[in-house]
Amino acid sequence: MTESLFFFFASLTLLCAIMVVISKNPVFSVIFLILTFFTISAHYILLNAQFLAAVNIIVYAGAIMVLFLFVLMFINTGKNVEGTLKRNVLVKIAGTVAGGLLFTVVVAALKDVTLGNPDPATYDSQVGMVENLGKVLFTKYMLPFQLVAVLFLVSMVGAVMIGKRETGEQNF
Amino acid sequence: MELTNENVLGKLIAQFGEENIFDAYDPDGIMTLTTTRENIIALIQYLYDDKDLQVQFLTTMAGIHFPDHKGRELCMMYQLHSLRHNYRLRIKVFVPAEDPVLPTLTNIYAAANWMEREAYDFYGFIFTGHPNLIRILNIEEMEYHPMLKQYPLEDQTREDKIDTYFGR
Amino acid sequence: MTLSERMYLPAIAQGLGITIKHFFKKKATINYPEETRQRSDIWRGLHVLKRDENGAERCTACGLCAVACPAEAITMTAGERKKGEEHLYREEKYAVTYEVNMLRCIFCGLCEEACPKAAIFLQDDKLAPARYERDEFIYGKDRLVEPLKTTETK
Amino acid sequence: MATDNKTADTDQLQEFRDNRDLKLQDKKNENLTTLNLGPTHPATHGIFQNILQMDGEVIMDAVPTIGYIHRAFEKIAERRPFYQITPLTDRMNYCSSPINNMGYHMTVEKLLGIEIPKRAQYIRVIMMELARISDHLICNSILGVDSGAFTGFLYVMQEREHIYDIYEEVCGARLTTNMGRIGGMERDLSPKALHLIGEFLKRFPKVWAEFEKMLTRNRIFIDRTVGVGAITAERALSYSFTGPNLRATGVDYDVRVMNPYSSYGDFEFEIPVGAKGDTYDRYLVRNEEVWQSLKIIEQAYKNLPEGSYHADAPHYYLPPKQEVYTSMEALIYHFKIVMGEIDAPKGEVYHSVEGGNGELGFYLVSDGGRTPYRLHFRRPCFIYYQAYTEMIVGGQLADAILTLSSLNVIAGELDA
Amino acid sequence: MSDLNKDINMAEAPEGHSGAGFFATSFEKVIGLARANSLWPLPFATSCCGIEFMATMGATYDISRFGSERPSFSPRQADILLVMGTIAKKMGPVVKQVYEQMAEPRWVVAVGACATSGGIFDSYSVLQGIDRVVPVDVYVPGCPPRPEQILDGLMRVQDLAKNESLRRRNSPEYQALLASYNIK
Amino acid sequence: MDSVLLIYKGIYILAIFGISLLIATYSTYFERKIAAFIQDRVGPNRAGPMGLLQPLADAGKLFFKEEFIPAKANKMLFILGPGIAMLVAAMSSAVIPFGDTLIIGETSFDLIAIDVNIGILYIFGVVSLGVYGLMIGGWASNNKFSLLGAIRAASQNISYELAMGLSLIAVLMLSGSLSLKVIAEQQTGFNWNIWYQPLGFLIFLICAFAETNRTPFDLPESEAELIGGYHTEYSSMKLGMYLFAEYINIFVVSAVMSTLYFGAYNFPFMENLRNAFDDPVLGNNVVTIIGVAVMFAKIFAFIFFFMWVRWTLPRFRYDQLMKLGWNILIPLAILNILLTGGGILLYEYFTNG
Repeated sequence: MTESLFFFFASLTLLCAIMVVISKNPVFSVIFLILTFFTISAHYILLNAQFLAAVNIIVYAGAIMVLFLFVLMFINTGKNVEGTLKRNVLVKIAGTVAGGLLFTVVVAALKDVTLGNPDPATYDSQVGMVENLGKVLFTKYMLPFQLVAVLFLVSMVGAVMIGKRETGEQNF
Repeated sequence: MELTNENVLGKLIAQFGEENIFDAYDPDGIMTLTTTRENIIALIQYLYDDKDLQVQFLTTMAGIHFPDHKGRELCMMYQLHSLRHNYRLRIKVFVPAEDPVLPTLTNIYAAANWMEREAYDFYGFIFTGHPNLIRILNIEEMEYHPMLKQYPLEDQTREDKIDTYFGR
Repeated sequence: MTLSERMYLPAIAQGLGITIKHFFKKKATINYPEETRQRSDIWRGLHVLKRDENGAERCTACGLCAVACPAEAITMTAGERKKGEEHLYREEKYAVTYEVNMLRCIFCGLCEEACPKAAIFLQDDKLAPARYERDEFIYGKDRLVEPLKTTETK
Repeated sequence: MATDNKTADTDQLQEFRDNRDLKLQDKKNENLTTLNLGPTHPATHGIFQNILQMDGEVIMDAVPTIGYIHRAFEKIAERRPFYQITPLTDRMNYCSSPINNMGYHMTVEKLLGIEIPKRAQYIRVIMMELARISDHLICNSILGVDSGAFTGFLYVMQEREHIYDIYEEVCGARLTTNMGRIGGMERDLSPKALHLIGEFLKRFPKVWAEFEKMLTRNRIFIDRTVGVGAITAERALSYSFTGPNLRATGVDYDVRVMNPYSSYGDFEFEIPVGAKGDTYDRYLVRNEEVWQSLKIIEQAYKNLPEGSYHADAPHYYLPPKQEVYTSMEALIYHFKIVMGEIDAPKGEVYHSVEGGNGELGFYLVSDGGRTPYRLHFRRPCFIYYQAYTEMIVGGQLADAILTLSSLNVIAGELDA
Repeated sequence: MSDLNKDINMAEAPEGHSGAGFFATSFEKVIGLARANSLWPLPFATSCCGIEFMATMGATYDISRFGSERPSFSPRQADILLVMGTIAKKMGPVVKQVYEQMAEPRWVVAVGACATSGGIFDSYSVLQGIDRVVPVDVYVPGCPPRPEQILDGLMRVQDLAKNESLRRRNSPEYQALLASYNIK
Repeated sequence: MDSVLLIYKGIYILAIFGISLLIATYSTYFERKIAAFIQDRVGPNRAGPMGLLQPLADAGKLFFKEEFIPAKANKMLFILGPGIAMLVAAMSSAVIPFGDTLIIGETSFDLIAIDVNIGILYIFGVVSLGVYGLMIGGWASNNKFSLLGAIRAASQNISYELAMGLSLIAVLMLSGSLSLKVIAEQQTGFNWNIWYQPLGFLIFLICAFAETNRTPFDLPESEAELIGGYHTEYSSMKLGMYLFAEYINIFVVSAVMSTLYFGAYNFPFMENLRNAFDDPVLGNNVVTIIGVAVMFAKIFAFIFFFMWVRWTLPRFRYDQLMKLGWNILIPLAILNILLTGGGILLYEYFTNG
């Protein structure tokens, strides 16, 4: 069951990812990207990492992609984007070369990989749960976590300040 | 200075001369005088700038058509108001129907913009120097100026009126 | 703005208070068509051509109402009263046809005011009804003249 | 009064202006979108079109088009006898028809030289002030509707129904009143009408206070309106603003005081003025004017003099119906007046009244015929609307809509 | 609550054969009833009649009793086009355009003297009745009509809606009507 | 999971879905009635007794109205938009605990569809997706008003999600769990979170208004400015779905607020009531059933509040709305987190010595 689900989601992920690239309309690209995030979240759930799945959706699908779409809508107003991309020979050659290189790298990387076989006896199914995640973050990765937290706070304060400046008042 | 019709008229005649300020009378307590189109802007500007008068409010502008007055068929009436002294006066300019050209007032009063467009629309006055002299109320395609007396109230060419019963 | 006004909430609470007060208030709605609103006695409603106390039509087709009508909604043709029609028409002249175009009519009441014979009235208790066809709005004498019996009761 | 310290802070206005200037500097940004506002946009109430050049939500330029309900009032007026023009004036500013009616009647009376008895004048004052109230009611409550608060509108609409009841009792119609005649009123105030006015005076202040409570000090509303669509006194005068919109900029010009007509001199009232000429000031000025109108009505209602309700002018004023039926002389006058053959003198008059929206002027040229030779209406809305572009540029779309409602531009008057 | 409703005519249940737990009626009638009780108006208010429409929406007359209080200013969502006020020649094409944008089923009510016939404004600039540009279903006379009359007009439209075939817009008569107005 | 529970879950999910649809349908009716009552009117009263069939009439009409796809619109996305809005709205009620457990025989039935341990995040994630429906629909209509509405919706939702999330964190700090079920269970009796988190609740409430696009935050569809915003071009049932989604969202948000801050199905003196019965099973079931009623009463109270506010307040302007979100609510929410953290520290300091 799990395995077939995995293959289903994996193929769906790949399909959506390919559609992101080959869609002519950027809005469709964004929508397929969102679908890709969903399928990836499905993978997380299969891995019993519900927290990551939810956060993935909230952050990527719920916020970042909204911004993408937002920007696209602004650019796209009334204009037909399809066909404006120039497809001359040089672009095609560059694309082929880059794609080939990427393929080589992936093959090279995967050549030596052996699939890990988790031992069912010692496998902890709760590893992806919120509690464990929290414990790891607050013990092993305490310093980076705190640094990131400070970074986020700074950026949020910055955002608020930027918002304030627009009103014409002087800040600082 | 208390503004009365007499002293204002005296002041204006002293400034512009008898030949440019004429036909002054007051039909309803508001002094009405006539000037020429060469002097109209200068006159209104003078009224605007003068420290004693301060006539700085354009109440309204109205065209009038007198088909029987040969050579001066079209009349433009400017009604001005001095808010400081609560004094109103009315200035008329007559122009011939075949040459309905007047200088624009938009440089003194912003309000004159649409009033002049309306006068153009209704009577066909041409205001030289007007920034955007196009029809305002009627459709652009209209071929005549409907307020001229020779045109009937109803559009003669139209076919959309089917009430055969009515009309005097 | 005072501090409390700056905080949004007091004014919002006040507004909410007012609206909830109205929530429980008696409703002002009149359930038309089951109930009708009281109209004033001089309301200018649908036209009627009056009869006199003997049941004869008052209108003499003088045409003043048509002249007074700013919308030009009234037309009539006058006719001479024949012998034996005295009980039908009050004066020697009468309106053979009398038509009001209810679509054009603006119910200004000038016709009523112009009538020297107290013949045309805008009644307060009837309104011109909505209809489907344009032709139905030419009200002829058949619909304008007051029915006979109401004169006695009124 | 709008000038007291109750008004919102001036720094908010300054902020708005700075902001606008800042944004206008970016005007070189070529990425403007064109937005067609109207002619059937819900916020345009009547019908006018604005083609806006927008940068995001900010309006960079606006091209107004009007004339969508041009009805040729002035031309029709040249073809109708004097008394048939009253119904036309109803339909100009239909929110305050009685003021238009009375204004026109006073103009003709001025031409004919008729003196109106005090009682008729007082009745006129009551009716005109009621009309002003109903005009301001609509304007201010629609301002609420356009800012999203629908409910206050329905509260005051109920009061407007009561004003309509009074109209109905006086003239027999609700909206297009055709009230009064040349030479006075068409009938005296009935006891029921007097009773209704008394009731109205008692009930209305509560409703209006409630309406004010809902909006005036609500910060959302203040934020939406302060600094929005502001115009300076100089520009407003240059645009020939009058009425509440001019008074909101701080100029205390009111025809009722400057050129008192219809015994306005007898009454005690104040002219509220604003300071900044923005939407909020216009709203406050109108609110306060409603209170002042109430004061005037109260005085006129209390001191309503005895006497005739029309002038003694048999040549112009229709004789009583009863006399028409009986006396030959009255019948002749009746015919002459209805046929429009009154002996109007040659001449020209200008008369203006303080309409719901500002100085409503009538310029009447008579050549002695049965119809006016030329009747020009000075329509305040026509004048306001041309300043609209200047007032909304630099603001946001939402500002433009509130500015329009607070200017109270009524299409029927705008397009004539 | 109950006393508010005591004198109100309910929308009548469609005629059908009612038996024990059995109620058959033609589907069209049900939909017709639904349509009749949910007529969203597009108030095309240009002048005075628009003010009376406000009164109709107001508490005293309350058009919402008929399920029509949601004014749809977007023509796509509206069911009846209420043309209220003078339509000048300049405005005529706009009315037509709005009508074309409306989704079927659509009805048009011409409210007031100006919209129905031009009324007092028999002048060069005013369209003498909107039935010159769009097909009108119901005429409401008056200048302006009282709110009662506007509600009357609305009830006439309800009658139309109740008795109309679902496939009205496919009928050849309707197509011919639209074609006569030059509406695609 | 044994088959009884599986079948039960299926039935329960369907029931919850049905209930949310029903509530959304009748919300339209109550909205109209409440609006009418607030405005001294009587509201719809001619379709059925007291107008109760009004929503059905609307639905019937919308179903049989002409489908209209604007000529230049992107057809697929145009249809997709309302679909997404509806789907997302309907998905979100799955993790809300509408009641405690019912015990029938040996089996106990949880009155919650899916008790995931990240319930709050689930709702948060799903609700944040709702904006796609509006954005895609608004964009695909190829109408400038719709586009403006879509853009407003997007920026508004993103901005207010932040403050909403931050205000939630304070609740999570108190409860120590992401599961709505756990959070509900913690607030037994009268021990509701609102007493500890008044500021947080206020922020959440405001953000809830913004997330559901209700007045005073109904900018995406403001009638006066945008003629309906993103749904300007929609007719027939596609419009109906947008309107529907809005009401389902209100229902869900009300349920979430009752769960998070107003003790979900808990009510005062419930323990006393439970102990008053001799039979613990019966006591439990009675309390549960009353609890469900209490939960729905709270939800309806919130729905009523939403409508009450809608018919009272004017709406914000776009920039003011953003300012409120970023400059006021977010700092307040951060402050609330700090206060909550401090409070917890103090409490622990005093209780543990």
